[in-house]
Amino acid sequence: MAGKFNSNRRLAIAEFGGKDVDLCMNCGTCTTICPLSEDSGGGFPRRVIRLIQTGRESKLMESLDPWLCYYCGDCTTNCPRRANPAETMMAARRYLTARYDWTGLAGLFYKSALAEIVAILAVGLFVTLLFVSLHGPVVLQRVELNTFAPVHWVEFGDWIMAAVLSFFLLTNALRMAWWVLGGKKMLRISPLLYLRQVPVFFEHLFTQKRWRKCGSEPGGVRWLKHLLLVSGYLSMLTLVLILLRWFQTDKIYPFYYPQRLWGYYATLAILYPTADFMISRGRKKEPIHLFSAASDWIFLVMLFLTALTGIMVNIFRVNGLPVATYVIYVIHLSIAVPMLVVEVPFGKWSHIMYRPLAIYLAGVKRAAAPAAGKSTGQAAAAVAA
Amino acid sequence: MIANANTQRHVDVLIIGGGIGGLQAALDLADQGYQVLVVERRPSIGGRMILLSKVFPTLDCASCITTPKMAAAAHHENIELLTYTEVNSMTPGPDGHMVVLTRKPTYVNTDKCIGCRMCEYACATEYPDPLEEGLGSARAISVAFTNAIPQKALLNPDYCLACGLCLRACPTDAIEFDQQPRKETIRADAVLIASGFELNALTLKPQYSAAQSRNVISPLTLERLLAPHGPYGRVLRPSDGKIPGSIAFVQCAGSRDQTIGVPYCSRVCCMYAIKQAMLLSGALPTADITIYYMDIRAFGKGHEQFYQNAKAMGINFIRGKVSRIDPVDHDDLLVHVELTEEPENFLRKQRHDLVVLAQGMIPQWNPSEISPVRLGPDGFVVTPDPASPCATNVPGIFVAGVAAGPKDIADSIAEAGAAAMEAGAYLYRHHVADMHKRPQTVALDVAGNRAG
Amino acid sequence: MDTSPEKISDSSDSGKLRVGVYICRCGGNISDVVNTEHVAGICRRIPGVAVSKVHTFLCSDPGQQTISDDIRRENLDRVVVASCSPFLHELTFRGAVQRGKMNQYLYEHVNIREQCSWAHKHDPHGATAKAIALISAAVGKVSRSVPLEKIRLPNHRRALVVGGGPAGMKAAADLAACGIPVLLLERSDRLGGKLHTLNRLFPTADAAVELAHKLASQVMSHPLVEILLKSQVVKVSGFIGNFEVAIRGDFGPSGRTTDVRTTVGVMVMATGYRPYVPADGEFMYRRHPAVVTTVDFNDLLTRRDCGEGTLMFDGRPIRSIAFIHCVGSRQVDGVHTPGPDGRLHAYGSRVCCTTVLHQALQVRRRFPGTRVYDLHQDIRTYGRGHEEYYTDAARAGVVFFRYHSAEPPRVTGTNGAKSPLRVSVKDYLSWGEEMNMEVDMVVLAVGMTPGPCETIVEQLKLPRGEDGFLQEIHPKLRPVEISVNGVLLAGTAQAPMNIQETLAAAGAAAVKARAMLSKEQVELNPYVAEVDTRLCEGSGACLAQCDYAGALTMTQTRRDGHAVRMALVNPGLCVGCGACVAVCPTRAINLNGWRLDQYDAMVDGLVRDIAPSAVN
Amino acid sequence: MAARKALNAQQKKSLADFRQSIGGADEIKLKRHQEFLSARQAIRQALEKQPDTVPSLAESLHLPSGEVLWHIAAMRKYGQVREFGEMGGYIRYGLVASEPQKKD
Repeated sequence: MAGKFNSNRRLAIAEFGGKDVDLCMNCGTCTTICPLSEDSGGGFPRRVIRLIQTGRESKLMESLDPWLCYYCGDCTTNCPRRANPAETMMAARRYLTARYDWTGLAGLFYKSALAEIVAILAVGLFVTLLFVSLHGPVVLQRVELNTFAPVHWVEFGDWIMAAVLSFFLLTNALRMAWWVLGGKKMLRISPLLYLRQVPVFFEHLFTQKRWRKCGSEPGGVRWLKHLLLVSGYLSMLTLVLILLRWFQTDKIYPFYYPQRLWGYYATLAILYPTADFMISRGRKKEPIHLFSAASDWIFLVMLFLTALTGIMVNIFRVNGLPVATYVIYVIHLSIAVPMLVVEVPFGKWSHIMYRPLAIYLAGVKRAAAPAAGKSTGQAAAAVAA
Repeated sequence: MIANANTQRHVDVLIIGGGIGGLQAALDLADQGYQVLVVERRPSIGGRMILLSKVFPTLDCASCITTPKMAAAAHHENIELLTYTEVNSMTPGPDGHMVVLTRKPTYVNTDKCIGCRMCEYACATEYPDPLEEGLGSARAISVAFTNAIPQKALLNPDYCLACGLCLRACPTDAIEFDQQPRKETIRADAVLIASGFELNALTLKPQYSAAQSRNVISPLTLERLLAPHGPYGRVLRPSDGKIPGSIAFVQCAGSRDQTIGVPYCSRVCCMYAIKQAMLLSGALPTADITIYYMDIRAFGKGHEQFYQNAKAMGINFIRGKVSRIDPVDHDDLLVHVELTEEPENFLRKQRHDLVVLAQGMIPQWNPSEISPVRLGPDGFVVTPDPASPCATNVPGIFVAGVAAGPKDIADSIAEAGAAAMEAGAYLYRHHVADMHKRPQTVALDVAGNRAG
Repeated sequence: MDTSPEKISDSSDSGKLRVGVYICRCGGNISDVVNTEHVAGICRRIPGVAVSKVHTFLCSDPGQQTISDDIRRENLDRVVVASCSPFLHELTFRGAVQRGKMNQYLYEHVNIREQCSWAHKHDPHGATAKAIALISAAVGKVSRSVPLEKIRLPNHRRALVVGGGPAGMKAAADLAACGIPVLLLERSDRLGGKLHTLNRLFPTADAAVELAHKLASQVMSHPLVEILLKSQVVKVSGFIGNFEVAIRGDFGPSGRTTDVRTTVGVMVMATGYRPYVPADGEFMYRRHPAVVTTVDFNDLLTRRDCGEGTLMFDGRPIRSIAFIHCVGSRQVDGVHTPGPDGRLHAYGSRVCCTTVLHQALQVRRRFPGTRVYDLHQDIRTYGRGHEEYYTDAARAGVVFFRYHSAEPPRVTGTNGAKSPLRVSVKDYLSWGEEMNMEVDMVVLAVGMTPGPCETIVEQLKLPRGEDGFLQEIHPKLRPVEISVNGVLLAGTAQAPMNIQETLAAAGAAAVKARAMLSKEQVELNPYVAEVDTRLCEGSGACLAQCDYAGALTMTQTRRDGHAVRMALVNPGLCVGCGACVAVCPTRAINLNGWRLDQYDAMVDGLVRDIAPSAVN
Repeated sequence: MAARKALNAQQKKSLADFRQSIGGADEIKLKRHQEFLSARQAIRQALEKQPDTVPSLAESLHLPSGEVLWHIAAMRKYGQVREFGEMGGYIRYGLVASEPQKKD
């Protein structure tokens, strides 16, 4: 095997939170304690750590291992050198996210919390200003949100935003696939193979089912919370992007009406887990919560505030408080929009796509290289099985 | 000679610990003419070493090295041994160190006991013998082991039913049920700490399932299994007596691991694991023997060759730290390890009949609780002066062997000699300053001939 | 063969003797193969044997007690112990015999472990028969023994310490502190030895030079220590208590090289080590200026001109360094070629791992821009505080690679040019992948080889181990003694050690030296040649055979009124080799304890048929 | 075996005092001793029939195999059982035919 060790380069993983990677003495405890490593056949986290230690960036770019880790923290708990492999894997995900992102914004935000906050504030200010200058008539007798912010305008904005976000996400995904599948080699793979693996993507997107195996304890609870959050998020996305006309209405349906129930579910499914995660991160009891980067906090706070302001809009509306409703509505969007614009393509939220995509790509890779026996091929085999 | 207790007396050097280090220091000091008192908390001198099978890298039997030193100490006119005795306090003063001891009751008059073991044969109660790591049995009254010094019976009140059978059996009426603990104060000009080590708990890492399986054993247990006088007389696994066909050594199971508070290297585990593996392959020629390790630290004289011999003998050396051991059916064990040097199939769950955990060495005794002696962050005694490697922070208190950090037997013995030298030099200065006590200087001319 | 007891008692006095035979099971080491109970039973039939017993550990206190009790109770006048090698326990049992108030030289030791049970593991019957035969021979021999006394000679209560490094200074200081005069020899012009070549000591980070000064001031200020610099032993002979030493050096009033002779009681060998010197071309050593050893690199780090912020060497910045472990250590037959001394350095040198990490850490701390790579087989940071160097070096960003001894790293580069060096290694921390790195400097972690002590080694016939270092008698029983009585080992003359271990070893040697010198007289074993003055005809054949200068001399004396030439033995110098005995035409010279009639009795004993029935 | 002697008055008193000082032969101790005796007795009776292996004894006597092994080791130490060959990777132990005798 050719020597790829690049003696002139150290991967700047520390900037992404991987501060202890040098401490690893490659004993292998982490790899065998990991409940997912064996299924994945890739030997992570040690393989990722070793690639970082020896500065082999192209191999790391090729690797899907970071995305196959769901951060249970068992490796960190058991590491005899306190080299914190779980955080190294997290840092590797941040590093890869930054590398996949061609705009460079992801990297900027990960390295600088200030930049991320400024971006969020800027977008939020932009949204606020937009409403201040373009809002419709303010009806004070009763709540007429659709008069204040006509739904078709909001919907139009949603669609534009969705299009922009999708553009960034998809181009980044393409870059990820390019590296993982070996550059031009990806063009030689039959489109049929790509198509066949598509269900895998959605299966893992919706179920996150590999997570169930992650962590020795407390078996599956974290997965359930996470699943709840994902379902809340996807529900909300559906309501906002596809069903906005039905959802944003001035008509007050009875309590049991699906539109209200769905909305409440989505709100609670976001509020409960985000609140829970924030409390856990504050308490720092479990290894996964020991190390919180600014990006972790910003993401959670934004998501929580989005849901909180969302439900407040509903409360004020139902209780017939027009001014409060309009104001909180503007605040809600001034939080929700930057959260989506900054976090989804460039921030922590992007992992919702990269994770299932990694499993998808692993499947494609395996299908394209049936004879593969080496690490990543093996990982693919095991993951897709 | 074996001592009779007085209430207070003076000795030149008091040595804490009657293991191989303490005995070597005692012999070296006694050979220089100093009066030495050795205090041992267990019923017999000989320490850990007397309970071992054979020792690396020469593969001498441990008894063959230890027993003559034990006997030499017991017969030395300048050495007095106090076994089954604890040290309560140690106070430096102008006239030396005042050391308060407690002699625990053995319920046997050592002057009368002739070590005939009639009481032991008569006794009806047995319990798991701690000297056999619980694998063998001891009776409530018994002589500690075959070559114990002193060869005197000792009664364990925790198990004694006070039935009186031993009283009836003893030919010399040596058993005294009315014995009480006795305090004794010794004034010692110098004190030498040779209190040795213990291993940290086998159950320290729950991932290794020692609480769930009797077949996850301590290396000291394996020493007993391998010893000629061991509990089974051969190597069997403790759960069901199976002749093990596959044995694993898990190295660094209690050291070099910050999660259990022992970041340091215990220094001897690589070598004793190799030695035990060699002895096992002699005792069980068909067995598979695997040593899971991170680094083989065969650093001493003759050690590297010993390691290479073991490899040539067919012992498997696998680089990788075991993360978990799971009990599986038939009392077997599944060892989770990454074969870190293999390019493929490196994640393994290897099945073994018996697993030996290389536990970490920690100090046996903490002198800082009862004296001004300072410890390092690792819990071992510190020796602040690089030019005097055996001197503690307290003038007149010296340290040797594992009490000052993990060491193998050869290094402990060498250090015991050095500590004896430093204590001797200290006493010499002490005595020269006080010529009435012991005029001992010899005048010599330049050529080295005695001048008078 | 005729085995009638009468005939045997004809050929010896065994009829009147009471011999005690003790057979050790050695906890199974012997009894698992040799049927010890059967041997004891058979031995009772040997004429003269009064007691024949088996014990599990004869060397233990109860075992020894049995022997001394029996001597009194059973009126024994000879004792035979059949156990392990006499090397281990002959002295032990002599002590037990003495405690029974019997002359210790009426004791005979039989080795039925190394010579029977271990050697004939798969032939228990044969081993048992052999044990019986050996014991029988010993009974024969001991029956002919006569009481001997130790030879007592004057003891020169003065020590010679050879070597003024840390071990020598420590041993000298310790001995002087106990009132023993010491002569301290040093080849170079200053005390301190290798301490001057070290920088900071691990793990305390104390300056090596400070320790050197401290130890030096201890010996220099002590009135009992006489220091001779620039001097070395050129001739040595004698024995414990009485070593005659000729020293050559630049001392005396003239300052010219002169020889002096002196007598000392003990000699402490503190001759130290020499760092391994890589062969030309070994890892490009001497082919490229930037390939250096850890010794050179240590010098570089202590130099003022090595740079601030960036390490400078040869006028150019060093931005990357590869440290290669085990250079001249852990060598493998077939992979490495023996060095100039013809030896393969198969041993590990104990200190080099921590040395490398210590240096690597210093580089990363002092020159943070320098990348450091560490190529090892195993990291052996065994000592107290050493593992911290490994952890700290890792934390400081040293990158580790692990190679196997059969696939050592390869260093390439253009000759002598200031071009970078290329290091390739098959890295077993990366699943055996080949790693290449370009570096500005390669540091070879060289091990230790034995220090200079050839003169003394040759003249006193000191044994060396397979590794070339001076060989102790036994690593645990007598760790600082060598087979020549009165010569002690201190520090790295014996084996690689770090500073603390060296000082401890020196202390251990000093304590033995003090014990040896504490006696008014030295006691030597009486196993020396003795001339029967009635038979010696002064042929001089013995003298021609004797290898030990001064052990035998010819003297003129008078016998029956005639002047005769006769051989004379110096018991201090005679080692009891027996070469003289074999050549004496008149059987006039004999070895005490090993007389020719004792050999005859042994042969008789060997062939004595005392076990007619098959050994079961 | 030494002949059993009668105890004198002083010995009786010290024994009684000792019994009191260690809390007497309390219930836990007695129960432990009863279990010890019954297990030892059961093993001895089983071995009187024929030599057997540890797992087989454990199964037939419903005792943990580790405990059976401990008893066998103790009985071996005091010369009551010896090995009777090997069976299926386990040692067969049987009673020593003669009177129990001490080792050494």
